[in-house]
Amino acid sequence: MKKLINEPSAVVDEMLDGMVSAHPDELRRLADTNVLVRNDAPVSDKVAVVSGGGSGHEPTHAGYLGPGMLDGAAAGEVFTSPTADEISEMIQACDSGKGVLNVVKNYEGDVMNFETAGELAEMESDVEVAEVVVNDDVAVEDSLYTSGRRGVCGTILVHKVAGAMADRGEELDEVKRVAEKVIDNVATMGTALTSCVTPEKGEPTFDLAEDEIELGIGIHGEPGVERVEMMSADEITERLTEKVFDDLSPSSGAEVLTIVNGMGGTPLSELYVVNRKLQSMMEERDFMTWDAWVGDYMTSLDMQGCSVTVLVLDDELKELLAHPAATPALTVQ
Amino acid sequence: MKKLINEPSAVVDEMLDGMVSAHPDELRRLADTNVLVRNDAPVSDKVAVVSGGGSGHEPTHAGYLGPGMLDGAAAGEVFTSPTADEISEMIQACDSGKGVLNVVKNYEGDVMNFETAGELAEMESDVEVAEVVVNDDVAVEDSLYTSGRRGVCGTILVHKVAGAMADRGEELDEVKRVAEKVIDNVATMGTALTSCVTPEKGEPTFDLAEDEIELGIGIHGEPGVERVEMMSADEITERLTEKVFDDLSPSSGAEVLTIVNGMGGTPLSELYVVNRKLQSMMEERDFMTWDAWVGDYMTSLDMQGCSVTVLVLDDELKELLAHPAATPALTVQ
Amino acid sequence: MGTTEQEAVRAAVERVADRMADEKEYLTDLDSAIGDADHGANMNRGFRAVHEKVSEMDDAPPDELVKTVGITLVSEVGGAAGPLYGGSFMTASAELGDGITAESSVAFAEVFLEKVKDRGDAPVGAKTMVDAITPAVHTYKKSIEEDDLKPVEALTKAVDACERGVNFTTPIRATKGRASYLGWRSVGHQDPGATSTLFIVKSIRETAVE
Amino acid sequence: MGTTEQEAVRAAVERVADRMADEKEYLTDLDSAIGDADHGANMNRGFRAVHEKVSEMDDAPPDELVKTVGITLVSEVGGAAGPLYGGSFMTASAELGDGITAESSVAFAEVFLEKVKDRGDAPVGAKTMVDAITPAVHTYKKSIEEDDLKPVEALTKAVDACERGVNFTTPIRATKGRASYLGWRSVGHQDPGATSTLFIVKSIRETAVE
Ligand SMILES: Nc1ncnc2c1ncn2[C@@H]1O[C@H](COP(=O)(O)OP(=O)(O)O)[C@@H](O)[C@H]1O
Ligand SMILES: Nc1ncnc2c1ncn2[C@@H]1O[C@H](COP(=O)(O)OP(=O)(O)O)[C@@H](O)[C@H]1O
Ligand SMILES: [Mg+2]
Ligand SMILES: [Mg+2]
Ligand SMILES: [Mg+2]
Ligand SMILES: [Mg+2]
Repeated sequence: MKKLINEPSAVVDEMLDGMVSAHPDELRRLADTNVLVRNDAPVSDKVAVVSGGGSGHEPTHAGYLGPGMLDGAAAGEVFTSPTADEISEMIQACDSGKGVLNVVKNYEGDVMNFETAGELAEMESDVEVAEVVVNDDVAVEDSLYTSGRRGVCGTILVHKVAGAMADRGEELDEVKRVAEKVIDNVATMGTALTSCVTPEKGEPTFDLAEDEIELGIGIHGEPGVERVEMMSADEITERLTEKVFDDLSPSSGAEVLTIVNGMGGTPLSELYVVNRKLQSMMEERDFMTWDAWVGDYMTSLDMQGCSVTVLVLDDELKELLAHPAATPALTVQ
Repeated sequence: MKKLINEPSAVVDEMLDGMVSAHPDELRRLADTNVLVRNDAPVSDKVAVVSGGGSGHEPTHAGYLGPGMLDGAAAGEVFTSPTADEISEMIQACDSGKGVLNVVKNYEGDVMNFETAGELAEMESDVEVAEVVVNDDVAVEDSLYTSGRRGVCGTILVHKVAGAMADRGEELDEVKRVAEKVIDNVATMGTALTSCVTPEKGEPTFDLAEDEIELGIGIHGEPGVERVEMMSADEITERLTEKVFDDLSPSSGAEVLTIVNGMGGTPLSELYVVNRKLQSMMEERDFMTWDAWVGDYMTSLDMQGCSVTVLVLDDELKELLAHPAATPALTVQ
Repeated sequence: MGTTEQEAVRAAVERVADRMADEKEYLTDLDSAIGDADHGANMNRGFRAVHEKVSEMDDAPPDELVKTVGITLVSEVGGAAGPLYGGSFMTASAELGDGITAESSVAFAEVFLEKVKDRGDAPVGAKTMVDAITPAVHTYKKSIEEDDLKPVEALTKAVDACERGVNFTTPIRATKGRASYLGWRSVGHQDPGATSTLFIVKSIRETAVE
Repeated sequence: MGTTEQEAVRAAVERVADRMADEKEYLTDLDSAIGDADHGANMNRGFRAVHEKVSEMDDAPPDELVKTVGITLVSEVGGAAGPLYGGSFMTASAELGDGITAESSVAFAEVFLEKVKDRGDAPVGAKTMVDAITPAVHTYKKSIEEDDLKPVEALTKAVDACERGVNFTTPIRATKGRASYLGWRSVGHQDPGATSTLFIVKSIRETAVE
């Protein structure tokens, strides 16, 4: 394993410092924590929208800090959720008195730590905390026999929409309502061509032969739900998108936002090849692409692969998606 | 090799289609060519700034099409410069009567094809064509015994500055003047931790052992100027940045823009680790970072590694860098 | 330096910390197969911090020490294991307020198990640490209360029980934790969290034997 | 279907195209070592297109055919090789206006060489195709003009000369083209462009022999 790092155990710390030094006017780090917040937090008279989770998904989470999106982002170790005490500090640092919405990706570690953090924060101050749990990954069956669907790339859209609603000055329950609307209407499915290599382990998390890929992966280097033979980009796109459509079953003529998300190690050129097929599938089925995002939004370190996300829109969501945002990783004008 | 592609020979064509379908309102493709232009080209009463080169450097070049940056981008095959006839079509499609500036990266293939194209264009219409050649790569000695320094990541800054000047309505010679000012004040040095894999060859261009890296690479998967033992991120950053400083020798207190550019396969987290060290070197030497960019701007497919770019600023350059730009890969508000 | 009970807690902590350092890669390998390859790093980071904290607490009573173990794990481990282990040590520590006796250790064990199940909402058979903690706690309680064994002997039985719990996780399908995402592909792999539980129980027994 | 001269040009083109297809990987491997691993793909793409274009041109005189070879290479190959080979075929084709004779072929060869040197600004010894073209052209000219050899014999000598030029590129340092970026590390590697020149000259000779 070769990585542009110093000590593996220092990666998160040094990355956060490097991020702040790239955006000194926009971001700051809470002392002695792995929490970054908007420099102007708490923003007065505004509901705060915060998130967090393991590191290794950059630009998620701190890349989405800024006007129109997140107020705070708590970073855990690589692929490990942040600890409850730091999440609690973040909540308190971002609260302007109007309450805080935690955007949590469904996975037990994050959920448990955010819950504990909410309790801590409410004990220590009188902040009002609400929470939404994103579970857009359609690879995993949502049944009694699993811990539910994972939260993956669709989370970015929750940040965007909830952040816009908060930016408009709306109340906590309204911000939560639109976040849940996104959660109800978004679905994602991903594939890995290669495993990622974590700094600590220094080796691939799983082995994939030259002619194999994993379908239905999460974002933590876990293997997916199925190992299949390597296919063409068009075939892969079909497999991913069909599953997403099955879940959402948008009606003909529906307006949607699509994301082709890179897992970190895949060149942008390949993501555009996938987008080409995705958009031709949209046309065939008579869905209207209102906006198409292509890039690295929610990654797994250096993994090669991608995910396809579809969000079914209504007028309110379109308005909120078009609301200005100015963050290191996403700008909407 | 596993890639999200269909036929290796179709990658460029399909990528361009996928790009247009992601930005249908902003970009269009000139029929039967690999040229993308701003949808509203030719923009009346404005000097056009165009560029191009081999593919495999995404988001370069077409990612920088849009108000405040490029009017046209000609894509060659992967790592192969575009052909003169297509460059010539681009020039003619973008000219509003105020002339066209070709931004060429120094490398004989590009230079020869752009020269031929300029001649063709001037033969076929009365477009006025000017050209600047970017050669920011300080890895290669500029001497009688080489074909000169390569044009690499600093090219983005030429696009930005020349594009802003054109957007202001200035004349061709003025647009060219500021482009040359950037070229005179920018330097870059890069490193590869791994080789890239081209779709056609399907294997690494060069072999690197687990404990070796290449210093002084270009952006075409060529080996660098030196193979050294793997080092820490801080050491690598020092090696790259020292060389850049040596070349520019900015005076103490100088204001600069820095770029930590990913080569395509390196996670953003690692680039931030590099930026941390870079910014602490800037402080030590008493240079003022006016802006720090971190991300994938000029890539080599899936190569892991990075480059460090420094541009020494004056008031005019700062103004032009701050001028609004709205392109798929870079937004300045 | 302090009572035997304080010493015992500190010794156990040191033993666990050493064990986690030794088994870091093994735990991470187990987590690679059905999780995200960090359980070894998580547990090692957590108990290294616990060891440091606890070494500095010269005069604290055993329940304070154990509470600190919990608080430190919560704020150092993260992930699923952090709140599960940490929260349970924190809550269960209250049972040791009057010292470590046969009875109080049983109470501690019971509350610990309860708290894990509460937080994680995992039943037995979900292929988690619950499958290792449950037999260990049940056997310990029964050995003390019904069989009148001494704590050391009961711990020996508990280790054996815990080991069976760990082995039991291998052939079953995960329905909780990251491994559940794998569905049937999780069958055939040993659960990392159950395994780290075994290392903890073993370390406690070894300390008690001394 | 056309004159012998037209046939000869078409046959040569087909032979070159076949050769480039066969040697695609070899050329790319050479370019991997000191360039960017695309020379095989470039030449193959270019001559496949040339072959198609030329096959469709039923009645064109030889100079038109050769000009088309050049234009097609310019618009299909890109890179350094595109304008160098393409531009030179285009310009030199004018020398064949009165048909392909011993004299006109010498003139063609001379203009071809001149044009490559002009465009690329590379002297002999810069480790480029110039090192292969120069000996081939010099030897061809001398064989015809001084030694009064027949074109086929002169071509055989030219192939031999060209081969020496190719071999000469290996032990020298590149000062032009991508390989120059490698500095001394380019020593010991054969130049891909010189090698593709040899394939072209060989194919022309083989066509002439038939
Ligand atoms: N809901 C749960 N209830 C009980 N134990 C759980 C639960 N979820 C996960 N675990 C345990 O946690 C272990 C994984 O811990 P760790 O790898 O540190 O955290 P993460 O899964 O967040 O990466 C699993 O092997 C399992 O034993
Ligand atoms: N300035 C030059 N003059 C003559 N030949 C050159 C020059 N630059 C490059 N070449 C030739 O072109 C060959 C490379 O061609 P190719 O790989 O197709 O283009 P690129 O270098 O653009 O990838 C080199 O091996 C060399 O023979
Ligand atoms: Mg984890
Ligand atoms: Mg090339
Ligand atoms: Mg884990
Ligand atoms: Mg080449």
